[in-house]
Amino acid sequence: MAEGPRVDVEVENKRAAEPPAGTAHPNTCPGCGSHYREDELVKALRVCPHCGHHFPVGARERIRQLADDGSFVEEASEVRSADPLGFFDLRPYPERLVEAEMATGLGDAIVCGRATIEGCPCRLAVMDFAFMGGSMGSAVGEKFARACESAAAAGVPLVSVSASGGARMQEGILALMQLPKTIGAVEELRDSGGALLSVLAHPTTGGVLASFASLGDVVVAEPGALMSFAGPRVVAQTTRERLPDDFGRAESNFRFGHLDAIVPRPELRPTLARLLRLFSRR
Amino acid sequence: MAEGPRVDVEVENKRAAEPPAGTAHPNTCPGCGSHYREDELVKALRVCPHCGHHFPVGARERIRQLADDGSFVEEASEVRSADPLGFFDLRPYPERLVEAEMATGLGDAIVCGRATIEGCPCRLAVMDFAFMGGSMGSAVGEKFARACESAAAAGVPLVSVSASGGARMQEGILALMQLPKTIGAVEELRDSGGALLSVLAHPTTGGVLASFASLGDVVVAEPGALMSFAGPRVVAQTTRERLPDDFGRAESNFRFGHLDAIVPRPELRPTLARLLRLFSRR
Amino acid sequence: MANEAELRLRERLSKLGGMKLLRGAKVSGEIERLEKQLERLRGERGDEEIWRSVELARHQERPYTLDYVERLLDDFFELHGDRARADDPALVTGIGSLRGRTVVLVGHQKGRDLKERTRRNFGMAYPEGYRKAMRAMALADRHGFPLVTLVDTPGAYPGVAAEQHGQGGAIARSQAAMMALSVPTVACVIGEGGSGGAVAIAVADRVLMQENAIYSVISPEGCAAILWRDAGEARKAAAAFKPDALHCRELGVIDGIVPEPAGGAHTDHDTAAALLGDALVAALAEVESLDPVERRRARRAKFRAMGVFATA
Amino acid sequence: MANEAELRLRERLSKLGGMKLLRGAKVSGEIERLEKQLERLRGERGDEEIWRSVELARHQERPYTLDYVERLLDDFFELHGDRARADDPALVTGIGSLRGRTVVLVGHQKGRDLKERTRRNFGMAYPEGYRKAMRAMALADRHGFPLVTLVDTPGAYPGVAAEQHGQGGAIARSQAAMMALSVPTVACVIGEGGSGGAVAIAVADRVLMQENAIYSVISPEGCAAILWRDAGEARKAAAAFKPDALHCRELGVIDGIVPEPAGGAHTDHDTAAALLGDALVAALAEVESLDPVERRRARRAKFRAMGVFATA
Ligand SMILES: [Zn+2]
Ligand SMILES: [Zn+2]
Repeated sequence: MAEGPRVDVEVENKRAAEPPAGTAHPNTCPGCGSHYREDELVKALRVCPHCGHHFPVGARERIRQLADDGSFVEEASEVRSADPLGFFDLRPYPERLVEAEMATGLGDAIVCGRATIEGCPCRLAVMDFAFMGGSMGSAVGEKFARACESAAAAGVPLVSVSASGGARMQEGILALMQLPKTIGAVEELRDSGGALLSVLAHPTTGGVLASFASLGDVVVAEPGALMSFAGPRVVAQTTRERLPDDFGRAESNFRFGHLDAIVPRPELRPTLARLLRLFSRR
Repeated sequence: MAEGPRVDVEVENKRAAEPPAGTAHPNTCPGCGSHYREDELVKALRVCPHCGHHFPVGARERIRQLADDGSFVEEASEVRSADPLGFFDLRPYPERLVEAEMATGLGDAIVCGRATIEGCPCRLAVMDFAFMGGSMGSAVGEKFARACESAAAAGVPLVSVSASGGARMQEGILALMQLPKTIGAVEELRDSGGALLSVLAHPTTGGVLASFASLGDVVVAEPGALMSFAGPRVVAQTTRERLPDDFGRAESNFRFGHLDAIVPRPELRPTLARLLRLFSRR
Repeated sequence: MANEAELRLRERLSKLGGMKLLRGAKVSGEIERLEKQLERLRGERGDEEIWRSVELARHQERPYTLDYVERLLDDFFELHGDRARADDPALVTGIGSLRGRTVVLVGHQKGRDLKERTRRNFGMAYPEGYRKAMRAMALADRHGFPLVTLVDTPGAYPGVAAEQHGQGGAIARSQAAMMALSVPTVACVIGEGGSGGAVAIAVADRVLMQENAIYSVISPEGCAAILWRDAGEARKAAAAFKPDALHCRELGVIDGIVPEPAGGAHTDHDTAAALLGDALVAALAEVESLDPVERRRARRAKFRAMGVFATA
Repeated sequence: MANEAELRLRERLSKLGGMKLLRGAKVSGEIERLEKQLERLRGERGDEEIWRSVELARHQERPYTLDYVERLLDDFFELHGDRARADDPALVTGIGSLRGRTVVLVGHQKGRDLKERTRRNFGMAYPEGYRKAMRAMALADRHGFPLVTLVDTPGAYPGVAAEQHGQGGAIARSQAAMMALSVPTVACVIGEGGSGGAVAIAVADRVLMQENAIYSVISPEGCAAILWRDAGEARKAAAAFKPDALHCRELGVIDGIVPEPAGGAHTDHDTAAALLGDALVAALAEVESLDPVERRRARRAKFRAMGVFATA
């Protein structure tokens, strides 16, 4: 599976969500070495039945896991990345975009739309790490902001599922501006009485952690998810500190007070349904 | 000088502001052993010219140090303590009140009024540790609340100088209620656009630290002032922890982010004047 | 000062001694059942009865916050962490549905066995706990969810780290936060309401106490140690400062008393929870019709009026 | 996916390559002097010129926040501490009088000598620094004082404790706090505007950059290390992502450029301060007449419009 460059200085060195191509088959569990057929893994919500390791989940599959069957209607799919800087490193940015789209079948690193979960209406904004490392450029920011507006207009909560290496470097300063842009959209959603339920999948780092993903009325993470502003290797290089074993992991963040809960994937749908019921009752 | 009983479980064991009667003359510096005539100490603002130790200052003398000559006009002096519980331990509470009044010449542990500092109008609320350990009962709470209201009505900042062992146990639960009472008064002052400038003198502990004294728009302390919710001996007894040398002192609190500044007494008047200018300009 | 001044003061002293017990705050209307309960309790309450409240309030089988949560709140979701430093298990916050209505809950939590007690630090919160509480309060305010607080603590934790992290300031700010809320708020002391650590989460539109709860500025032992110089005189101290619900009600500090099953809440957790639920819902109903600005004004006015003093 | 899909994508690719540079946000009116300055700067800016900005922005004699404070703010009183845990010297907050008007200042602070640099952590703040900033912002809002922020950081500190104390969340919340303010706000990048650590205090009604400041999503070295796999290619990276003021202005990310003395701000601190003071006062004047609700709405709308995207 193609992996986008991870694109934020703060996060480029994090453990990839899956091992580099060639190291191991993606359906081999890095936790216990068990190997699964694709259909087995899909049925198990991509959680290793043997050791509980949470494999990465793409945006479309995540939506299938969470939303009631047939309830999802995509919104803002027409929003696509442009190339405002004419960015060219070893290859042109548009080429990377095309490659990511071909690999994932997605227009960009986030999929948004309306859905119901156990019958409770909501809006979903689900990121996909496989699209250029889940990096946030103008298109991701715009789609997230529109999801906030759609939720506010409908008077329903927004559920975000993040998986991102941070801001998309190829859009330069405009990528950084997606932080305040998405935050302003969350603030507007709040002012309308709406709620943001934020789910952090592995990894949620850099500019996404430093913007909407941290601002949920409720913030939960999947077990083992890395959630740090700077990545472990950057921290180790910069500070020459020895890192704790669970540095930046959900478990460490829970201990330090940054998470409301760590929710294993099989419990995610009922947990979100419970929260939607609570945030819908007045 | 008579010392009231320190009256909050949280604070009863703190180092007294001055050594127990008989141990040393009150004008002998506990820092360096120098001895001063009363008029020398008054002139030096009760700061040891040799080592910088800050001796305790009574409310009236503090007001003379801070307010422009002749500018202070006392308010709410008619508010006095009652004995709502008919409290009797080894002696009746009213007897303790009378004794404190005789020893200090004050109606209770706080003196409030209007004043100017370097020409800037303000309200002052100054506590006196010598009156029953500066403990806060209904009268202190009422006088402080009235000072907030007076400041709000005049559109000027309130400057508080606290020195207190905490809530006045002899008034039971009503003493505890002076915490929300004074806090509500500060909130009302704030809503009127007013400011609270809080100066913590040694010691500011228990219920006073846990109410208005911590809520200043600006919070400063005198060097060496003890400011803790629980006193050092209580902490040591309860937890069997070895206490750091500067436990609870202003210097420690500054380091831990709880103070805007430590202001030596000779700088207190010009510092307050500067802040009054800033909070008066719009 | 001469003899004349002394004489003047002695005169004032004799006046003070004869003062009647006043109500600091206007006592609000109550539902009939609670009034009957009060009636039963009224009358001269002996020192022994006060001491019995102290014992029952601390009874190790007494229901704690989470015992009530599981009986009263549907869909409860616990909120963890202060978003800065830690998650304090001595103070629980969460969202749940109280008889069909979403509320935010904040409560101290003791532990029943030794391990849990240690983990919960005997219900004594760190500043991080109060910061978590403020976060939950802000969530309530943002979404218009009523706030329910359950008070049950010997006091805020007196430790080195707790002081270093700003225990006094956190308690002050938590009260200020409650003063500023727009939503309806109700607090109930369900066991020990110990000093600043208790009032930190008890600045509510309606403050209730269970029949056998205590609410005090100091523990009886602490008071006795200071004033009688003997912690063993705790009964005497309790009799002197009267931490029981009836006296708190008489002093205008609380708005109502929540009945417990005969023999105390520990004898029947389910009934205790049902009675508490009734009282919480009734208290919220009393204040929810008010305009938010008016409700906040009334809350501040209530606490502004607390205290008994003379005007010489 | 078949050849057909690939063809469709190739077509889109060619379109994207030909897109013109757009302005993400409406550029607001500017005072005449600044326009002239802009004129002088306008035109194709070579890669060398961009790199010169990078060097000048990091020049060790460049004025830092406190250099401007002492020249621009009378009666300055520094506010210390986050009221929870620490006082972060990498980020300075305070109150002062800017040409007769009380403002709240928030700014990163680097050190000039080695000792001071270490103490200030090279201007790289911990979460505690951003929490102190939020406290200062709240004070500004409470009292109606305009907020002035000066941005000068390589980035938020990437350390173990910084992560443990919630660096990402603190940066997010600081931006949210600025989004919510009622008072007029102006931010100016006075040196390095490095990534999340910079934008954390730069969500203002008017965002300015000094002529030789840089503002970027990543450092040139960091970008080069990732994309060229060689940190030595920093010049190439800077030329590619264009962190200089003129390009930020063109992209609609900032509202104006503050002129520096010829040769750069480091050549004449007094003149640099005077020019900065003029720009800050002018920027505040532009927004202070707005109604607070309208001002906040306009602030959000400005950032809402940032970004360049296609609609396929
Ligand atoms: Zn496995
Ligand atoms: Zn001395």
